[in-house]
Parts: sequence; C-alpha cells; structure tokens
Amino acid sequence: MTSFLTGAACVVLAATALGLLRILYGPADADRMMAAQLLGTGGVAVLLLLAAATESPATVDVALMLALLAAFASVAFVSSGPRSQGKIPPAMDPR
Amino acid sequence: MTAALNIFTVLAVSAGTFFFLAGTVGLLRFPNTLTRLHALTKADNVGLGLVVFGLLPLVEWPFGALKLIAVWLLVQLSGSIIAQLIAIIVRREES
Amino acid sequence: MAAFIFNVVLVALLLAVATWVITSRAAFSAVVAFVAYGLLLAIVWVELSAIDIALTEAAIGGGVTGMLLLGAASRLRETEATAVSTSVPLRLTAAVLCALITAGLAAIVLFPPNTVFTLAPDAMAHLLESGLGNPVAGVLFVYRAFDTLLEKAVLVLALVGVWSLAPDRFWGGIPGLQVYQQPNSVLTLLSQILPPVGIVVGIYMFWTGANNPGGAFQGGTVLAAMWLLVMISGLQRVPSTNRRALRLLVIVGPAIFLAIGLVGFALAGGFLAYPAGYAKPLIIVAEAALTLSIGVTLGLLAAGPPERMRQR
Amino acid sequence: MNAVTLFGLCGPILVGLGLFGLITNPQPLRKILAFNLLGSGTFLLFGVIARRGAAAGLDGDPVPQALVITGIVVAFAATAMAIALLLRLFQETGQATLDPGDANDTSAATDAL
Repeated sequence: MTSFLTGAACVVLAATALGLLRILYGPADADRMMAAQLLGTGGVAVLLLLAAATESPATVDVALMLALLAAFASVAFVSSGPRSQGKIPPAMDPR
Repeated sequence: MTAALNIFTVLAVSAGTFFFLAGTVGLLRFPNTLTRLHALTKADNVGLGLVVFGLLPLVEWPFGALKLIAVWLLVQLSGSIIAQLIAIIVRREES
Repeated sequence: MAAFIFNVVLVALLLAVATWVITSRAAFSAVVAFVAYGLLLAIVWVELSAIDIALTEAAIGGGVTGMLLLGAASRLRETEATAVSTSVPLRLTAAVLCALITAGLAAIVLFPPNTVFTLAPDAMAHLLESGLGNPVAGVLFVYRAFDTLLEKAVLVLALVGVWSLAPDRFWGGIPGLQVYQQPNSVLTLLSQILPPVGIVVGIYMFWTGANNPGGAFQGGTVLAAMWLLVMISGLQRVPSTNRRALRLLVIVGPAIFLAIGLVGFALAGGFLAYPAGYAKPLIIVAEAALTLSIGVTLGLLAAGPPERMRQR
Repeated sequence: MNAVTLFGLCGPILVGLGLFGLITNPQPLRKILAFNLLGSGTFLLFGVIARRGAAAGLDGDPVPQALVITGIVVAFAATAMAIALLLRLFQETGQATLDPGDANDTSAATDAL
C-alpha cells in the first residue's frame, strides 16, 4: 500500500509539473498563472498521499497550509492591474 | 473488510491520478486560454476529490477525515473563484 | 524504491524550475516559476522530515512572497525592455566561478567529516525542562530564545525601513497595496468565506505548535494572508500607518517576549530564562502575542510603503 | 546514493544557479529572485546537515531546523525591503536599473542592492 501511494504521489507530481511547460510557452500571463495554480492543487494531493504513505499526520497540516494559501498568488495576480496585452482603457471594461 | 477498503483506495486514488493527468493534457493541448481553464478546474475538483475520497479509509476517524475533507473544500472554494477571476481577465483582454 | 524515484522526480523538477527562474526572459514568467519553486520546496522539506520548515515555506514561498513579487513585476513591466544584458565574457567568468562554488559545496556533501555533530541531545535535554513537545519550538523559545527575539526585532526594523522609503509628505499615510478594482465581484465572496477559516487555521497552527509542527510564525503568516485578502478585495480599507493601535499591534509581541526575558533576570537568574514550572505557560503567552504581531507586521511589509494620505 | 545525499547535491546547484543569476542578470527584480534562490539552496544544505545529525530519537537535529525557520523569516523581511527600495527607485527615476550610466540618480541606484 505504501509503495502504491508513493507511486501515485509520483505520478501526480510529474503530471502537474508537466503542466508547468505552460509557464514557458504562455502565451498569456493567465496561462502561466494557471500552471502554478494546477501545481498548487497537485501539491496538495501529493502531500496528502505522502502523509498517508508515511503515516505522519503532521504532513496533512502542510497540505492544509497550501490549500489555504496557494490561491493567494492568483489573487495577487488578478488584482495587480493591467497585463501583457497592454493597458486596457476604462471604456473597454465590460462592466 | 480491509482488503475491500484497500481495493477502494487503490481505485479511487488511481481515478484521481487519471484526472490530474487529464487536467495537464488539457492545459497543454487545448487551443485557447478559456478551454485550458476548463481543463484546470477538472483536475482541481474531481482529481483532488477522488484522491481525498480514496484516502478516507486510511486516516483516523473522525478528525483526520474531517481535516482531509476541509482541505478538499478549501481547494474547491478558492479554485472555483480563482477560475472565475482569471476568466474575467481573459475576457477583458480578448475584447 | 518508489520513495527514491519520487525524490529524483522532485529534485529534477526543482532544478528545472529554478533554472527557468534564472534564465527566463520575461520577469513575470520568472516570478510565476518562483511561486511554483516555493511549492516544490515545501514538498522537499517534508521529504527531509522537517515539517516545521515545510509549513513555513508553504506559507511564505507559496503565498506572501509570491504576492509581493507579482505586484512588483506588474509595476515594473515597462522597464524590462530597457535592461542591458551582461557581456558574454562576464557571463562565462561568472559561470565558471559559480560552478567552482557548487563543486566545493557538493564535495562537502559527498565527503562529510567522519564525526557527526549534533546538538539534538542537548536540545532535547532543555526541551524536557520546558514542558513543550515540539523540539523545534523548544529550540526557538528555550535553547536559542535570544535568536528568536532578535528575529522579531529584525521584522520590526524591516517594517520601519519599508515605511521610511515613503516620500516625506506621505509619512504615516496609507500603504500602496494594489486593491482589486471591481467591487462586489466574486473575490468579495472569497474574502468573506476564507478569512474565518484562515483565522481558525492560524490559531490552530500557533496552538498545536507547542507539541506538533507549527508555531507562532506559521500561524502569523496565515493571519497576515487573510488580512491582505480582506484588504485586496476592498472589504476593509487599508489602514493609515500612523494609527496608534496598528503600531501597538506591531510591537506587542516582541515587547511581551522581551518583558518575559527581563523577568527572567529577577526570577530565574538570567535573561530569557524561565522560572521552574512556569516555562510552558510563559512561552504560550509570548507565542500568542507574537502570532498577532507577526501577522500584522508581515501584512504591512507586503502592503509596502505609504503612497497616499487619508482623504478627509 | 540515498535521498539525503540527493537533496544535499541539490542545495549546492541552487546556490550556484542563484549566484550566477545574481551576478549576470541586469534587472534588479531578477536579482532579488536569484538571491532568494541562493538563500534557499543554503537552507537546503542546512536541512541536510540537520538530517545527518538525527539523534536522541528525532528525525533531524532541531537546532539547524530552527535556524532555517529564522532564516526564512529574515529572508522574507529582506525581500520585502528590497522590493520597496526598487519600487521607490522606479518612482524617482522612472527606471529600474542598477547601471550608473542609465539612471539619473546614481547614489540611489547603487544603494538599491
């Protein structure tokens, strides 16, 4: 069971990390941010699997921390003003 | 009983891992930012959900299990809201 | 075996992401890679069975530092094009120098001295006297309490430094935190639901820190993140830095810790020595105050120097 | 080779990478990133030393671990300070460069890092 869980953690880590290629290719900044977001969720899954594999409940706390704060970088991203495609004049705002 | 629970864990965790893989493939292969966002949310919700579901029989009852579910709900909440915020930005930059 | 493959994958990823942080052309891309790097590093610390550090790295590297850097990258975007890249000979020299340093450090890792130095038994002996169950908390608050006190002083000094970078006319004004421009958005919903949960987790981190991995710093970082979220979404206004209550919150933790340290002279015969039997309650009191102060200080550090005055 | 040695070799590589970025990258923001990378490599070395010092029934020596936590806090404070300096430089000069030839205010530029 331990090997299976560690193996699953390995696959999830490798899979979500492949998504990081989006940081390289973009093209929009939103794509890059999405790759980090996917790694955040994948990291939570990896930590939960590791916690079960090594039977250390404290590792779940690290997953809890990531779950709580992984969204934080994305919040900073959406609130930090205009992005790569140039500045958007206020008139073009859909609202 | 233990064997049945172990099979359940293996099945659920494998299914969750599959959804993470699917999320990554979608993030890498889908043609534009909004469809890629769609792929990302599948990994967020279903992938992590299945992994948590599969790990439930392995953790201490009730607090360990509640913590796992809390982690999943947190990722659900922030993931869905971040997805909306990113979508708003993508729409604005496309217009 | 599975565990070793996992570690190899982890290290390969960590190095790949780190290389991208250094070599990427666009600063934004490098910053996003740095956020991913912080997440991976937290998993590395778990694998090194240093859960306390993993918690700190997850809170800081994945969250607050990422926010700080993303804000700076978007503000500085227009300056990127003007940067002149360094000449090839300089790059080559630097590469050789850095490779030498890496090789030297790697040699130390591969051929370590035969005698293993460890302070673990010493730290554990002090831990028993304190009544704490978490050895790292024991080191931070008993064995090397003076370091911890100085670290909190550094945080306060850094905040004073950041504030003093404001133009004179804005001293005591409102920090230039970038607030989300659309009120009543879905972000408001997030910042109504998440902070109550986050505050519970922050207090849990501080409370469990006495016996399990966790502690004042990890708890304080969660509180800081929640406060920043509420301010970014516009639910709460960014406070003026000349508010007396705010400044009091910044120093209350270090002040109580220092006071407990001074009381040690009278009752326990030394600075930061705890009277027998009272160590654990005193440490809990100091940690509670520090959690609050760290939360406020980190939040203000991330919010940046004052950039405008309160309109009246 | 065991896992601890693997992470132990990762540390020096990160130190090297960070130092290289710190020297060669012209943009101050990237220098701050590189500096953080360099720092985390050092922390990792500390973590490996802590793991080697496992004794008294612990998985690692708690003293280096506590030092790393202190280090992460101080590194964050330094990063926040450096970014504030950089943004102020940008406000004053409209540029974010440490090259004395480019900036009008050379003293501010050399102080920035």
